Amino acid sequence: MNNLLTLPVMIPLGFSLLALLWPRRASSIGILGLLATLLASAWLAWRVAGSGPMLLALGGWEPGLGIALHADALSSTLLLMSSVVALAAGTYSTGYFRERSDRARFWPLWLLLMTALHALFLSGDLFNLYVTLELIGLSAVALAALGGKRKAVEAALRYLILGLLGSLLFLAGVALIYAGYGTLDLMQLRNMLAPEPVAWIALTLMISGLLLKSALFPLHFWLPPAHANAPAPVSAVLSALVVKAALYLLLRFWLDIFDDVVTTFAAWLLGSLGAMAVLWGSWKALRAVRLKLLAAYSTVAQLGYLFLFFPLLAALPVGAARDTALGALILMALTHGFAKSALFLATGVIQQKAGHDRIEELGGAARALPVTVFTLALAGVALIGLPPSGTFQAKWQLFSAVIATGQWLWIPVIATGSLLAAAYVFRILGYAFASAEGVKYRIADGREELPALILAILATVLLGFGSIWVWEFVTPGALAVGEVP
Amino acid sequence: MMLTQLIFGIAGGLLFAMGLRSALIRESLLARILAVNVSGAGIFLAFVAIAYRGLEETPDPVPHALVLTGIVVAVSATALALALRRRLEEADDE
Amino acid sequence: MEITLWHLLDSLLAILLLGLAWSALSGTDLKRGVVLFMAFGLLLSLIWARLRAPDLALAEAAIGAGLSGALLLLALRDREKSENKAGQPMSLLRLATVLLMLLLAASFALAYVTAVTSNTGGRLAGLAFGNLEQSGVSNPVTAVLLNFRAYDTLLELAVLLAATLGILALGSERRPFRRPGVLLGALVTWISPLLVIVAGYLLWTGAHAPGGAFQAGALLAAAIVMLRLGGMTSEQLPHPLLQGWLLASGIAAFMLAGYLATFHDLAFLQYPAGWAGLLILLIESAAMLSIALSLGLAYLGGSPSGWDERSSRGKRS
Amino acid sequence: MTELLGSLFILASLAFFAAGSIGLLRLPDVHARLHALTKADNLGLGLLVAGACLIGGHLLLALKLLLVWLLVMFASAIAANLIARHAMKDGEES
Repeated sequence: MNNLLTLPVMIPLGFSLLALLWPRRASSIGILGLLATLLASAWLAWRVAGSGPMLLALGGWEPGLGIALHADALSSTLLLMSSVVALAAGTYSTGYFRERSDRARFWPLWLLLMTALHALFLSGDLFNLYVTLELIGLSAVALAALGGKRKAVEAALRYLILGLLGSLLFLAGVALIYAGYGTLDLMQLRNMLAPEPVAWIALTLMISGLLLKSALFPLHFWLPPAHANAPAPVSAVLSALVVKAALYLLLRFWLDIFDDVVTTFAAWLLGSLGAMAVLWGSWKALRAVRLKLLAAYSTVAQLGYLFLFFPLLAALPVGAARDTALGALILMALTHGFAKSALFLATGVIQQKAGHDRIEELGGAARALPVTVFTLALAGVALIGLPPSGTFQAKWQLFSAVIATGQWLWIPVIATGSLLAAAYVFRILGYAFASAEGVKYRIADGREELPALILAILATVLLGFGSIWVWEFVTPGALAVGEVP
Repeated sequence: MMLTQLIFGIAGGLLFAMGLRSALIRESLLARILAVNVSGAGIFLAFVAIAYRGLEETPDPVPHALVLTGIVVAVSATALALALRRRLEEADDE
Repeated sequence: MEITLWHLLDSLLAILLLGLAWSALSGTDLKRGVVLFMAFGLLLSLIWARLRAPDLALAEAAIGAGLSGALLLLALRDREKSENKAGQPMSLLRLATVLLMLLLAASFALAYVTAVTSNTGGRLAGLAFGNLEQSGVSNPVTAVLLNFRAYDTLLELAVLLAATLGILALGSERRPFRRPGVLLGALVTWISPLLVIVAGYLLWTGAHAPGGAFQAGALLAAAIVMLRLGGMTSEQLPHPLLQGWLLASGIAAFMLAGYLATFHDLAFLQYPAGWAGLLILLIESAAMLSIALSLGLAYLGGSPSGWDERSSRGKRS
Repeated sequence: MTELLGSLFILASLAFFAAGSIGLLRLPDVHARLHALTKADNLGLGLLVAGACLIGGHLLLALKLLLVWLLVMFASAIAANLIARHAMKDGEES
């Protein structure tokens, strides 16, 4: 019995209840819960690496009537990333939220968000995916509005309404699939779906909903205000994990479940939108006045890179080259997840110590907060794609794929995007190293600065030098849900 | 196939699109919250129409359960949205 | 395909529903919009009854029209900056959005019609009815909700909890209403206990007839709404610590029942043979309490008195 | 025979509902509208319940339906009173 599969979902859910019941101990309960979740996720990844994809029919009912959970290399990798980021950002939050009542509000919602993300990564049922999308949406909105500042609440409400519209588009697709194919189970659908109007329209509706949620240009407009006004640990998770959840589903649908339904034209459409996102997001990031806004626009750009892979994957024949490109896509998503959460946490430290996050007034920061500025630099390395970061490896493979498929069009986009990224990262560092008195020296304790540093090191060093490990784990059976015995 | 399924399915599609449009173009937050609810109701209607199998036959219970779940999710989202809207108004006065 | 009187009724209901939705969404008068939306919900509940979905008819009347309506009516008291703006874009743009809307509806309808005509099978109905006997209940909808797709329901309770915690984190409750006059007071004192009884009945009967935890929970929440209208303050609710337990109870019961089976080498959420009926009733009772308090607190509009003091020692023992 | 009688009751109830609705639409002020609506609809519902009892032909069912009628009358009487009082306070004409 593979009941292990339920643990990454049920541990955070259970600990969320405990944090609700013992608000005075919320932080300790939360950290303990995240540690346990990390252990369960690591165990699951290890099992998947050792013996292949896993499946659990919940309630003992055959999938179709019941709901199945499954884990393959892709989902367990993301599970692991989300557990690590959540633990780091959670640790940081204990220093960020000084009031006990703030922590009591934060932790149950935080753990519910983790429940939702992990449920999404493991779910094998279309309607269940809708429920997890809504759980992600509502808990993320509630977290983004914590603190109750007007701007944060306004952005959260807009985020909520757009998120609901995205879920509704998704649900409309689910209804059509159920009408046409009579099942909601992904594995069954995978073998039933055929290129015909019902599948096309349903897929278009679901993909539109997911694009809205993953903030692909021009549907990105809600992201910067929501991510830039939320509390720092929440921003980190919104940028690193929540948009990735929608992206994960997109990948799963595009490459796995609806493999026979998607068209090359649609892949090119996504690629072009991705290209525009890279240029527009990087440009806005360069022009941003506040550090948090810069980080948010940089998310828009970095998500764009991921969509560049779609036309390339469509053009590459099944085989080693395609697997490598897929591995690069996943590596890039992972690196961005770690680097962006590090950037947001470091920004949070600066914002709390300096009282603001205006880039042009960051002078003196390097002397006052050396560890945090070092973190910013490391995260910057990963965002630009300099060696040895994981992004460097991924972009290298992106170039190889472009050359292999002859889609030269993307080269100037990637080059411009990287240059702009270098410009905005060096703009931050330039001001931070200036010797003005903008940021006064304050003591920051370890739990505030270290989580961000660890995440940045993961992004630049570990995923860079260890990228071969990611490739080996991810590529041969990344999307192997259908082959579960 | 039955005409009843068709009538309510198409009505559901119209409601879905109508709600989506209003949610995107209206300025008033309350109107947008209403619109999201109407849009969701349209999809629910399509679901229940799929389940319908005639006057004499027991309908398919699965879509009914899904819609029941959907209704509860919708009211949760509505309640949270209204609370945020109220908080927004209070923050105005600060 | 012959056309009967039923189809005439169906068309009438559909047109009425569309008309109500259109007028609820297109006017600029928000109050009117909310009232029309409540009428929309009631009509929808009639349509559920027509489509032989009595469980949904109950839920829609209680939750979709009833509680959502109560929440929306209360929200009308809050001013909104953008409220007075016309909210309608220029005529050309407006036409474009209408066309887009029709395009969306048409493609949905096209796919729907193709799907329903090409797949005339029972979909999952056959499987669900075939396994009904092992599910522990005889109401097929309850069997799907609490057994076949119990995991959905578990996560749905988590959605409700997330929304409730989000509301509680935003600030304190609305000011309570004034004590009502004699008549409304009488209504409250008569109706509230009746609502509690009917909720218990719906919970019990959900195993074999329309009803269940959600409808029952909504009715209990309606009792809270009635009492609130009768001037109840949040001090009269259970102690805040107990409220926490009540909110958690639905999910907790589900998880305990879910893992109970794993000790017998069964899958998560698989009920041991012969225990399904009892476990479902227990889960539903706990879920009903969670749902009722969640929706009730949503009507209060924020954290009840004493909620935030739970995290600090000593106060309000 | 009872079914025919039941149908007659239901048909009669429709007339009352129609009258109530026309009153709601046509009458000049709040009080008159309330008068038309509550009086006619309560009676209409009573007839409907009587008709349904006859057709249903089951004592327990009849009791439940009777309870429904009583509850609706109770609630609508009080609601009507509240609306009327509110309208009087506002001195509203429309």
